[in-house]
Amino acid sequence: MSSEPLLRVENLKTQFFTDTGTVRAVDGISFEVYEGEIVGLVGESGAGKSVASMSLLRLVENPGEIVGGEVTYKGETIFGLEEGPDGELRKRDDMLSNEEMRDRIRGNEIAVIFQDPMESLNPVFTVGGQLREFIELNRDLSREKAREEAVDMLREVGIPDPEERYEEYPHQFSGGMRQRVLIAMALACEPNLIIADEPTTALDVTVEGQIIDLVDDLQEKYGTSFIWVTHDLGVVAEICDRVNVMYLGEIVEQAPIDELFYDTKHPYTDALLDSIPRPDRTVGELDPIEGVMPEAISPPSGCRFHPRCPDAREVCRRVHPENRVVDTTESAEPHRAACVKHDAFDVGYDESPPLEKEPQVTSEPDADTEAGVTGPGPGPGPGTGTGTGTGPGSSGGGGEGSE
Amino acid sequence: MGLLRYTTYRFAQAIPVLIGISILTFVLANLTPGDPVRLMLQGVEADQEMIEQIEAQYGLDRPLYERYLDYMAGLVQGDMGHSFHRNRSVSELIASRIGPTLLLVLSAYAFALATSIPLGIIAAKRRNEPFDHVSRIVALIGVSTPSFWIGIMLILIFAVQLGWLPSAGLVYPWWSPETYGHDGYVEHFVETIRHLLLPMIALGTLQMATLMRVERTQMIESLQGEYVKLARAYGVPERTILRKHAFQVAQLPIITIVGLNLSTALGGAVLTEFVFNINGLGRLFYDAIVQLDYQVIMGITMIIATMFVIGVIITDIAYAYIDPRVTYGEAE
Amino acid sequence: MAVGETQVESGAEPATKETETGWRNTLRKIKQDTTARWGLYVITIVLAITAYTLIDGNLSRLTFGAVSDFTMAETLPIFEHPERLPPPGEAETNLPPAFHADGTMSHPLGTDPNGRDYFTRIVYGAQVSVSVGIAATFLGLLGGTIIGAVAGYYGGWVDDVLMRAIETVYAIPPLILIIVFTVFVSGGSPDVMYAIVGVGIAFIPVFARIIRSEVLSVREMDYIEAARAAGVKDRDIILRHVIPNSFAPVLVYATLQIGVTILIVAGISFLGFGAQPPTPDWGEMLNTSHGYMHSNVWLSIWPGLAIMITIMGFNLFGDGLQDALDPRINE
Amino acid sequence: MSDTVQDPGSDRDPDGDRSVIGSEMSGEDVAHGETLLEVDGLKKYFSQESGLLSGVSLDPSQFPPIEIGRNRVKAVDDVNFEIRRGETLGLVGESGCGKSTLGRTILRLLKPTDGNIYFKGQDLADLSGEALRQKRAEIQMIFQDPQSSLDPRMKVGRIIEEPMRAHGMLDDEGREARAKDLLEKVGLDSRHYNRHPHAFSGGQRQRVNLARALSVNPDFIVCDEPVSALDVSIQAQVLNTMEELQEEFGLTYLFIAHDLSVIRHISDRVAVMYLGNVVELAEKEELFENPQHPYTEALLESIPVPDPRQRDARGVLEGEVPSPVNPPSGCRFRTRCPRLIAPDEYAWTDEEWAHTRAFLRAVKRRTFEPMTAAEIEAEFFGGELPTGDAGEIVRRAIDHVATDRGDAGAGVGAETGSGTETESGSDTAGGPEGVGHPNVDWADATELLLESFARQSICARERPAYEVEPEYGTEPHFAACHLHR
Repeated sequence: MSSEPLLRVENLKTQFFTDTGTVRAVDGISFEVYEGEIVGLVGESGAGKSVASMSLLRLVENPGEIVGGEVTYKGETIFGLEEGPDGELRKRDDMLSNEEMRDRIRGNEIAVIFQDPMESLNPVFTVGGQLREFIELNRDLSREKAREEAVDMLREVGIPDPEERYEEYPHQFSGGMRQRVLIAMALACEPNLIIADEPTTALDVTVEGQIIDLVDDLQEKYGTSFIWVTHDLGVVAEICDRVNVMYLGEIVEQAPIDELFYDTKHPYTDALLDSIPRPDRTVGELDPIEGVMPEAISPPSGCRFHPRCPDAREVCRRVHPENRVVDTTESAEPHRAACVKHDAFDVGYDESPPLEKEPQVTSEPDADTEAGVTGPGPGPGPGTGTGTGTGPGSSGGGGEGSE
Repeated sequence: MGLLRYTTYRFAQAIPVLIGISILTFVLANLTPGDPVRLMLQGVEADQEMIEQIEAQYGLDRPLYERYLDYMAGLVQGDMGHSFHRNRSVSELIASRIGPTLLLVLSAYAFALATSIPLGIIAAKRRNEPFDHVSRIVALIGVSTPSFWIGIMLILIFAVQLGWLPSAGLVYPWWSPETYGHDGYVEHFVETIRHLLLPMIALGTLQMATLMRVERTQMIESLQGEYVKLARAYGVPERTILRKHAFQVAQLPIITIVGLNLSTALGGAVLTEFVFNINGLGRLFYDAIVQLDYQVIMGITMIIATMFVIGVIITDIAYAYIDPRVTYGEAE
Repeated sequence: MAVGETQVESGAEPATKETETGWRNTLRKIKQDTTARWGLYVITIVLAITAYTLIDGNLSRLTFGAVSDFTMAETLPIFEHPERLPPPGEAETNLPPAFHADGTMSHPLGTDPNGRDYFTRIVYGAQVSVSVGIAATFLGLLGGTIIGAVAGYYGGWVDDVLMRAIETVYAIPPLILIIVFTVFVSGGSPDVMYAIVGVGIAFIPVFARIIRSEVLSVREMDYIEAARAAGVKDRDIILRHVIPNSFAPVLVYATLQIGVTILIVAGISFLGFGAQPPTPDWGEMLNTSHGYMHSNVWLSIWPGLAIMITIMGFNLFGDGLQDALDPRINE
Repeated sequence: MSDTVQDPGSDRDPDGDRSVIGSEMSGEDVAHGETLLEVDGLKKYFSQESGLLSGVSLDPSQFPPIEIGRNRVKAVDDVNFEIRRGETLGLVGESGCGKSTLGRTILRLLKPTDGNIYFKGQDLADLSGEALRQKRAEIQMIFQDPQSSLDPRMKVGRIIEEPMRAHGMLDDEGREARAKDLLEKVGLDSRHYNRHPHAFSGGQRQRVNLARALSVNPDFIVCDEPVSALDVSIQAQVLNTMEELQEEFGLTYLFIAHDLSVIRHISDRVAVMYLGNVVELAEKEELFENPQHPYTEALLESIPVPDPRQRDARGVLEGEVPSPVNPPSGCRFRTRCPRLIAPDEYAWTDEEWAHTRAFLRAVKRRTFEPMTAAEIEAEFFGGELPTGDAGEIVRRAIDHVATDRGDAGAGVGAETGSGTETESGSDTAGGPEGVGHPNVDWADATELLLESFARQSICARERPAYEVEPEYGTEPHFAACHLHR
């Protein structure tokens, strides 16, 4: 691992400005990606991991906007703000322009693999044509060269009979095969970093296994770095070198893979590990995390996990812990966690009385966040609206026509 | 191979529909209370003997199903009956009138497509910007205004007030310039266009407005697709995304709409021909209705319905040709 | 199993959650939507005028018998009777509108070739156009709902047969079908009532297709299967689940379809196969004015504007409703 | 109020007694541990098209140009098992294996093509109409999608009461009381009675689903992926509730899932499905610790284990699932099986067969670039072809695909074109020749190898069904694999 990271993210903040308020989807996350490693970004749905990964490419869609922090890639500023003469924050001069992002970064330096292989390919173009277009664009190859490269890449990712299948359309491919095509797209552009956003979630286990193996092999061969976004701790354990655990827009724990599983420092990670059934051994009783993750529109005061945390004390309600080094591994890598129970935080956790909690066995409570915002601290506005699923489950999209 | 098979299949599928239409028109024409002959003879002095004679000539004294089978037998041979008022065969009449109607409808479609698609795309790209608002208002007016009134207004402005364009009739490009006393083909062409312009806009405005709205929505939806996101993430320029990635997918519903809207366009042709005094099928239909010339009415209804069915089939085939996901040969 | 205090209750959620249904939500969204609001204003005004003229005409008939042509219009200073021809020579014919140099304020939109007040005729014209539009759409909706729901829910050969029949009707352009129907069924003397039935029939296919595709998508929902698995009877499933859930998009479509209906009915009247003179109807007025295109331009302008504004109202409202009900936009 | 068959709570005070929801049975009762449901030779085929002329298609290339298709998807094909009262049978498989169809067919939401479903001794496959509807009080279902399984326009109370209403159970007040009671049972609050589903989160909706299923006091619940749409932490909450309810009411579950971890947690016995067949069925510990079918093994090895110290212990299954329209003969897994049995016709060493098998698959899937014969031999056979007849056939196949050989030996390939089974399944594209190499003939090589070897194997000729001695527990262990012959 070289000392200079390939990608450095510092205090990145991305917010969505909606009618009902500002959603702090990503709220000050920092991490690095070094050359040749696979970094995991783990969390449940709503944790902000996908938004975070799209922010790295400056591809956040309206009404979302990156509002703070700094993203540096190979010394170039992908995003950065500075204070202008009138005290206003403005974009730094050395920040890459939109054209530079498009021509130099997206695709040829940082490529992505999306979650949904069924929707990510354009249904009316041939698979080969789409692959060829991206190669042509990002590697400055002629049409013929790009085509050859595309066929080679299809073979490389294990698509049988690539010459034939080059001419076929996405609907003629199975989900696993489409995901291979997306991987081929990412690799064919020869980027240094690939952001894989839940690339195996939509796939069956055996196909997932095939894909993970494929990525493992190819990563070794090409030395590409990966940011692997997922909710599945099994996949993380399988493939990642280092892991960032996200909860409600923040990174709560950051550690090398082995330490994360065997020397867990944050209660959320701990609870997550305890709540999943295991394929390799029979677990008698699952120990679920109480409640549901509150919405990012009005996060709890203090530590955002405190309402669901088994170790929560009074101080957790008041103090908002930043992600801090709490331990160092044998290989001198830092192990960070955002939990005040560690000595690195000296805020009087041990003396603080435990939080009184209501008995809430299995209901997914949504009110515990406001169970009592008694303490001072930067508490958000009143109550959180949680427990609501999505909008009125309208059958939707009427009209005619199938397809 | 697949496409050919699909085409055969679609045309085969149309046969029952066409039979259905013939039954429907036949039943409608015979729904009339009382005697169709008396209806036809309204305003004509006729004695009982003459009525009976006509009844026998039209076979009206025989049961309905026999008459229908006769009519069908004729239809298959291209015989659509006889016009009582004009004393000509219906097929002949229709053949002489179909040209102007086709010219009108096709040019209206050309006008609608040429304007709606670029406008719709720009509106989608500049969603919620002034251009979008203006084009949406134009489209709204377009779908809310009767085509015949647009025709009247156009005549009032461009023919009556300004005197720039003729207010009635068409110049048929397939007739020789001499027929009109035109001085060569250039003038013939110019005159054709000058006559066509107002009716084309009158009939095409509704189509333009409908297509523009659909194009805009489809483009907006397509631009939100995952594949567009992917293209962006791979550094594809916005212009290419708009013209290629998003556009190609957004076209598919437009094709379907174009086919289905033929129904409105053919109906609208009746009104437009009435306003602009064009001697097409629509005008013939109007006259036949006024005269209750019922074999002509049936003939025109059959022909217009057939034109619509063929139009829909053509767009279906075009769709199947463009969309790789359509599997030929399977129903629906 | 201990059941603790449940937390959903505790203040986090506004009380409206208790009762807010899809409909209420929709209404709220319509109120927020400028487009829908404007449409609603136009529709309200047009409907108010229609209601007024209907009450006016019928009241006078109730009070004074059908023969009497006395109406409230005459008791109120604003309106004259829309149909009654003034005695020859008494009224000025072909007066231009008030803003014109030759116009007078007593006839804001001028008079027609018979000397009748054009403003009154335009106002009364709403009655035929709007009521025909709504009645015919309702007829089509009713027929289409029955056919579409049956075809969609049962599927199989029932669906096949019904859909082929629907396709047949659909293949004849509505305007043609309605004219043929109206003229033949009326035995050569067309009238508004025949037009309503004709339009209703012509629009059954449109509604049947929409309803069917809605029913098909609702039928795939798990809650329908859940109801079947629970042993709920077919009839109850259709009544309690399928129809309520497939109706919302249809309602939007019906609103937009009212505009189309008015458009078509105007066309039929314009050709002379709908409302007959002296009934004041916008389409019929355009037919009459067609002959005066060179002598009195104004006669052709007002009815067309009236049609356009009315249809725009329904279209605006329909568009707003559609946005409010579209889950994709709600996200 | 009517006195229907299943109406245990009718004459009790709905508020006072917990056992309102208790499960006491009437009539033909089945004791705990006895067979509650038995599925025997169950088949469910779907025709791909529907409508008046379904299956009839035009084909101008033949005369008469009409084709009556028998393209039926064999979603469930000859499945046998039993479920005992009070147990949870896990049914696991990948998407498209037919597990959901099986669940729905057992519930009689789909009409079985063939076979019997004995529930308490009565054949559900025979029932229809009103008799079937009445029977539904005893069997319920929980759906996968928390969004679409609750009618968005109905209040939660009404949703829970609907099954009771359908079966004439209790009066209005009784139903309301019971619905409220059930809401608390499943971990919600009785005050939620008047809410609409959209006010609930995914996990809460699944609880409402549970309450609805429990309302008519069923004996048996088919759970179709009930937790797969939920986040991991919520998953555990719902699973725990389901277990508690099972214990309290003596419920029997058929638990359908694709997630082996969930299956391992909740099941007593587990059935593994592949392409419409149950390939293995055993007690949970036995199945997970001592899998006897190569597919089960592959499945277990594929799951990523949440333990970074257990990496690289995975084997990966090759290829894709063939089409269920025309599934492979014999053992359906044989086209992908890493342990496909050698055909007896030839004398093989294990190594020779392993090489040939790998070569066969590579040719079938066209996974390698055309190269010279020597290169192929080196790559797949370590330079040594099998001996005897088998070696001769392999040599001919290599001739077909090698770039430096002519089109020698076109013999076998041509004459075997009649085989209707899609051995190649969806693995191969139907193209004629390898592009760019005129003398490479993939199709002939594939056909030759498949015909000579794969279709001669016992795996292709006989459908396997064996009982294996269990290592864990005492329950019989069923494994559909010829390795146990």
